Amino acid sequence: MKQARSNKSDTKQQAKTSPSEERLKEAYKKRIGVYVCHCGGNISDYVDVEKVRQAVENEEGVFLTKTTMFACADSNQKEMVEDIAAQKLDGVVVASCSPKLHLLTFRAVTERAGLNKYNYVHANIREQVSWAHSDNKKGATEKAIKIVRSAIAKVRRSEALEPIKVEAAQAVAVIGAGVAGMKAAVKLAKSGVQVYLIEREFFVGGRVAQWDNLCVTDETGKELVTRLYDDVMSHKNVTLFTGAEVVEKSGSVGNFSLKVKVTPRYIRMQCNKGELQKAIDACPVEVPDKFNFNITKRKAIFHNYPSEYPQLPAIDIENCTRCGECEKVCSSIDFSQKPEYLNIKVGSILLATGFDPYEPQKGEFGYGEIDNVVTLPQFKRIVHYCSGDKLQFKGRDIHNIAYIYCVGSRQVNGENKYCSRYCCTSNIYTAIDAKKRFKDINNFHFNRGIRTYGKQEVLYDESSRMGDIYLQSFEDSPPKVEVIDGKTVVSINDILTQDKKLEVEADLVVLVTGMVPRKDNSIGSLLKVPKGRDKFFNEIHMKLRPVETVIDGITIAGAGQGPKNIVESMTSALAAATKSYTIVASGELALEPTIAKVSADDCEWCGKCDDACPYDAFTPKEINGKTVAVVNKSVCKGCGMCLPVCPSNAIQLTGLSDNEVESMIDALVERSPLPASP
Amino acid sequence: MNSGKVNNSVKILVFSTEKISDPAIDMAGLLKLHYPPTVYTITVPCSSAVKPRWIMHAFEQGFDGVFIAADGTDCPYGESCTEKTGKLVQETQDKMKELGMEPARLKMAAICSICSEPFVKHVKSFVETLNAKES
Amino acid sequence: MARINPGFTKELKSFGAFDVNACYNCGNCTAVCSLSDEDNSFPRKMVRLSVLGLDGELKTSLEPWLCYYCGECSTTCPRQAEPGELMMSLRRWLTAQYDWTGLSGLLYRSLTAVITAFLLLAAGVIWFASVQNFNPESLLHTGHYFEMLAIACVFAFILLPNIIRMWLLTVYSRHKKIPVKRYFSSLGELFVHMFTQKRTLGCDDSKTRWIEHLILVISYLALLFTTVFLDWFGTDNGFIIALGYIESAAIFVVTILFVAARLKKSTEVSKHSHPSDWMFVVWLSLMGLTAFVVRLFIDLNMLENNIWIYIVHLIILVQWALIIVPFGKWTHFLYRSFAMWFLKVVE
Amino acid sequence: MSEHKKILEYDVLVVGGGIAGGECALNLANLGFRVLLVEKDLTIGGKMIMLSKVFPTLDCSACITTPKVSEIARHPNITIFTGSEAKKVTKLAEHNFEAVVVKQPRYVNVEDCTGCQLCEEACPVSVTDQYQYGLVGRKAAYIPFSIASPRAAAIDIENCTLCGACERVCPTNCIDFTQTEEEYLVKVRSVVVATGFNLFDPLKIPRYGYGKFKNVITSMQMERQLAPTRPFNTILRPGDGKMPDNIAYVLCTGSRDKSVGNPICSQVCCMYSIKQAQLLMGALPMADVTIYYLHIRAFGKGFNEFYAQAQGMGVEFVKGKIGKITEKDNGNLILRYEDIEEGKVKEAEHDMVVLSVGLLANPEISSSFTNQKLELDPFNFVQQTDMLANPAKTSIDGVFVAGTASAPMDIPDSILSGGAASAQTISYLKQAMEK
Repeated sequence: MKQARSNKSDTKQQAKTSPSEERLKEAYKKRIGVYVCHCGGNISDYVDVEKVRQAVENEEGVFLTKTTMFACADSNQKEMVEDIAAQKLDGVVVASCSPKLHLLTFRAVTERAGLNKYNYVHANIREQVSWAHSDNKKGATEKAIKIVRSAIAKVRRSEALEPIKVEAAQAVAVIGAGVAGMKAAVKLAKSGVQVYLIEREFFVGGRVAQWDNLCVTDETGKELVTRLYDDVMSHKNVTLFTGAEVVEKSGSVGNFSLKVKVTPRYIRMQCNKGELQKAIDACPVEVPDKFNFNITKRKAIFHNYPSEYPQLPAIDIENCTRCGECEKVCSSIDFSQKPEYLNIKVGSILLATGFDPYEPQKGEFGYGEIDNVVTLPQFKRIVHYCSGDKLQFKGRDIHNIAYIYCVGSRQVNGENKYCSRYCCTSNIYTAIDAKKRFKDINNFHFNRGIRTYGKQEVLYDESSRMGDIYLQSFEDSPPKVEVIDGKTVVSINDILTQDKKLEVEADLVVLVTGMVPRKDNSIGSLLKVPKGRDKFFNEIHMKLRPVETVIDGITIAGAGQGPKNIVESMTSALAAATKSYTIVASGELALEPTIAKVSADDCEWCGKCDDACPYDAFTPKEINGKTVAVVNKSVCKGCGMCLPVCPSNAIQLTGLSDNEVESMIDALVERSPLPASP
Repeated sequence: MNSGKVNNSVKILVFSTEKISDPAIDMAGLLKLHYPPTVYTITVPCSSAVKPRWIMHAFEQGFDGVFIAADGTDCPYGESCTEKTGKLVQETQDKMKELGMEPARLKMAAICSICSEPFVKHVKSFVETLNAKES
Repeated sequence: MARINPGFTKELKSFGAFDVNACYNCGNCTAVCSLSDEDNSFPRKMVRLSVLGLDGELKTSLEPWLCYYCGECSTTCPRQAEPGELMMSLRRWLTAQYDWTGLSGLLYRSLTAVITAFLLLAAGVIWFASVQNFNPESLLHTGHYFEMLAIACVFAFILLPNIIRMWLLTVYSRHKKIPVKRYFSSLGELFVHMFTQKRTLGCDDSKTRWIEHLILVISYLALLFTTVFLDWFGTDNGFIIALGYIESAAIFVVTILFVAARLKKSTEVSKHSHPSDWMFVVWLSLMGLTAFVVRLFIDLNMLENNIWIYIVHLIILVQWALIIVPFGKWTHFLYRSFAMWFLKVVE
Repeated sequence: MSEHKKILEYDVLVVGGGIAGGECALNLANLGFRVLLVEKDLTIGGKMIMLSKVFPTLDCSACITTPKVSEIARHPNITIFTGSEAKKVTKLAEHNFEAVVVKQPRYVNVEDCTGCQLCEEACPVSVTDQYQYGLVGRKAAYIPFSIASPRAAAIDIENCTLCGACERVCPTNCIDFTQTEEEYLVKVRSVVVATGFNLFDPLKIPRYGYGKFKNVITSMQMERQLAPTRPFNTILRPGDGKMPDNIAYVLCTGSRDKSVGNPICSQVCCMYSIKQAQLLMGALPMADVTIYYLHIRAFGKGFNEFYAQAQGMGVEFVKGKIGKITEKDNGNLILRYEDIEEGKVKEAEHDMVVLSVGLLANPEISSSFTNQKLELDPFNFVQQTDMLANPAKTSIDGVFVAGTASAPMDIPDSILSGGAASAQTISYLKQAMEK
């Protein structure tokens, strides 16, 4: 690093020195261009961009420094291309936002200018400087200078590299056969790739299968599921696994290997329908029916509803007592079936695992304590099971229904700070439906501000016009549910009526529960898909790459990413399918050339790198009479776990060599970047 | 250089990981959670890729502290990451002791992809510890 | 703690309100209303109480009488909940609440009842005329006495008790201890509003409406005075005769304008017409017209041969005096003025 | 079809070069389909490129749009026609559409223009700048705005006096007054409609005084004042150039309002107002910002947290719709509203009022379809005929819809919708290949 300082004044003096310095000198020959971005004020409001430019313009090898309003704008990109050609630049630094946003943008620019894209280094002076230190402009400017200097140090030593080309399996695993997953599967299959659709439950359709009329087309959930299922089954490119879970994953983008465990149904495929019904009738075990949110019971041999897809019941082996009653009446029962394990190879994984409805805590608005307090999903099933013109629950006629909104969403004390997006509309739609179907229904909506965004507003209007009553409170004074003289009474301080305390005697209290991430997140943990602040799967960038995750090759869709209604889930499923398809379409992928390199001179095969490597990328090989480690380029993922374990420091990681890292460190502690004011 | 002003200018080098802790540090900026500007990051693919010699180099060159923002269990390269990172930190600290350096100048904590607030808390308390050590 | 009664809007709808449930409580109506102020913010509050069915509170409210229905709130209502029409219906509903006989409510809600009552009264008058052998002199004479008697009785037995009931509900029930002196010191409000409808001037719409109303009220009260106390149909005094002509003509002209507006539905006010609104303007108009014609016939000495003109006038008069005045929209004029007085008293 | 029309062939015609159309075009082009992107305006990037920062992450809008726009502009599989409209679209058969695209003359040779702005300096004619939403003026020879794509001059022929000053100074001689309207006959296999939305015109609510009171502006005008390519270097009230210190936001201006014919919620106004409030508090630390709202629609990922953040920063939220606005002599404004929580009419004085205008449909495109009807929904947006299972499907097979052409939506949803439209278009095109 000392050179850096002395070189500042005079370059040509640095000629005859030691071999390692010779190498440095080589690096110093680079003609480097530095662009410092204002980001339209995002950076320049806190960082003195011009000072940064001045501070680095005399750095060794820097031939060009510019500030720009938007480095990423087309006009600046063009200018960069021209500069690189005109100034014969062979190293470029852009100091702007996080590399997560625009590293690829600028690599593409350098590539267009005929420069190797790995001779480009990105300096993050927005997320990690101007925004993080908006309270300290001087400190921010100093930090920005050092970061740009360390980027310059790195680019000096950068090498021209070629991406590693690998074959990509032209197959995609879609996990979750709800509506989003099925839609994505169909779309992918139609585009011409092999699709493995993996569903954990025995039946497809996910949450939508549980709903009746869907907002706003009035198509029922079953009908929509049927439509998508038919589409899925009609396509030869889709293989559907039900009762299946991914239990192991290896490999990475282009070549994921998944191990899928398929739980048996204990019923033979070719079976007699009449006998199966007898078997269901014969089963003596009764357990709460999860499909109906536990408001009804089902047998241990079950389907969710008649004509559920696939149209073959399953035996819930955890609850089955093996009493054998079913076997007596049905010849298709087969307890000898064993779980199967399948290995599949895919180029990309599309996660569409959906959501769980929020489960209120015991005593939350009387839930679990007062017997006529139910959740919205339960209410939908209650409405489903009521025939005729009377709405009944537990044998009692229902007239006054109190709906309490934002249960589990927008929590003041709880963890869920987010709005669940779909519940206002879903509840109002269900309330209208109930009012239309049943006699003498009065709906009372205890809300915190109705959020029927967009066209859904017309439902709010319709329900108001039908006489539904809306009562509103703020987050900090929620309504109360109490039993008074054997009657369930809901009361609220209504801000629409000058904070007057109002009450309703409710025959049924419906807790409008929001969406929460799936309780069982084993697939998320297995695939290492990061979660956001709301604990749902997180995309890379909401606007730039809204369906991709930081794990290359894994895309996300549907409500697993955050609350969404059906249309929004479908839209995201299609968008995610397009991304997954783009990954595998050409059958070939260009991967980052970041891999480990072993110096044969220094290596004395000890096997520690082999132990450390999670991918078995190292093999011992005889070279010039000694055993050294050799890296299998197509297997190495460039994680670097081998780096610290090598006793002879024989391993270097591309782009992160000792030389590069140490020179960056040097630049970061270098002299005070701001010249003392004269 | 090391003798520089004491007032809150302890220099910290953070090794953060591209996919896990980097997003969290970026988000700290997005949320305008402030921390001292003398905290610098170098991005590595996985926290278990940090070579002890880099850490030692940082101390030699004048960094007061090195913080490894580890992937924890979120590491996309494998479960072993945490353990390996822990081991390399341990070894480095041992070496530091040998050289008569304060091992507390090297710190490690798991920073998940949304751990912006924990990150800021960690670096702030790290700065305090280092300040206390220095004075 | 108040219990919500969602059925109440059904009752209000029978008094003419509609779509009031559509309200989403944005407060636009209250904000655009130039008569609404910090102390009396309406109509949204009234809409809200109606939707919730808190009729106890509505019954004791004076706000509905403070509205002069310019229609701005309804035109600009983002939900088309017709707050202006709700205020109108509330006035009808309140009239029914004040009325001890219960006939107001019945007549507002049932068109059949109204028509039956009108027909019965018409038949009664015709029967009475036939008993009098259609003698013009005695008919005019009894007609004149009937007017006096009717005014006295309607006022004494119906309007006065109803106003007392109104006072009990809106003033006494809420503010028990008000010094009597206050009633006297604020009495001016009553007369100013009764005769000038001053408050309408606060409305944003054109001043013509106020002038029309002013002309109508003055003409109506003057005609009442002219016929009852100056015995217009019986006098020979040229000045009185001329005065009567002007008054009746003014009534006729202004009411015809009103009818035309209601037919055209040109303004928000005239968009929705309840039967009681039609009846009020049409009968007032007919009163003016028939009174004018009767006096004209007297002056041209044609009444003797055309006594039916007078009988028609008498029928209209009787219907007016016995139905519209005690139970119909006429009372609004009275309650409104009293409301202004009461408001001043409770201030 | 007439002889002199130029005939072009593509796989897909994308109408509208905003963020949704752009995303869709890029997806298609990346998979090898040839796309013609037709944009009515002089630049692609739609409304998004005009915005300041975007909720809920507060990253700059230009940082997302400009790289996308330049990627689109560069893509070998995408041809862009700016200043052009798809006039007649005829479906001849499945996978066979014919469209007449009319390109208005720009009077500038885009290929030769370097964007040097000399013509701008030379032009003697000043008119109001539509790209700054009337806040400032521009010349008749002008570059739309600094990050426009293409960044090339154009002549506003309606206001041009044909004085020739620009021609004389242009170093590349790219100004060409002989250009005329050109018609192209475009043969494509599928069409994507991404024509976006129109902003509500607050002149329709006279009681808010927009156009009459100078310090009442629209949210888009405020957006321009906050944007990096802003007309002034700070936030000013147009009446007297004073820095405002007490700003009011009037939500639901033209949304959720049947009295102006738009019953639906515009979905973005709450959030963009909250965002602007946060930005204002950053730009003018002493300023008070009050948001008058009906219901805060903070429904998306991170939105509710963003709303809470604004409350924490001290943005005032008042429940109540503004009834009317009056102006004082000093240009300040009196807002009359009912404070719903208290149930009382109140009047508040602010020195600047921002009307958070809603999103309306832009139904013009439907009349371009000749032999089959592109159906619209009751609110004049393009009807999604199989909303639940195929959100981009329209009443015409092979015509897909993306972005706000089908409903009001925010930027992430528009981008996803662009992705969905491309997915359905690909399926449709693949179907043809199989045959």
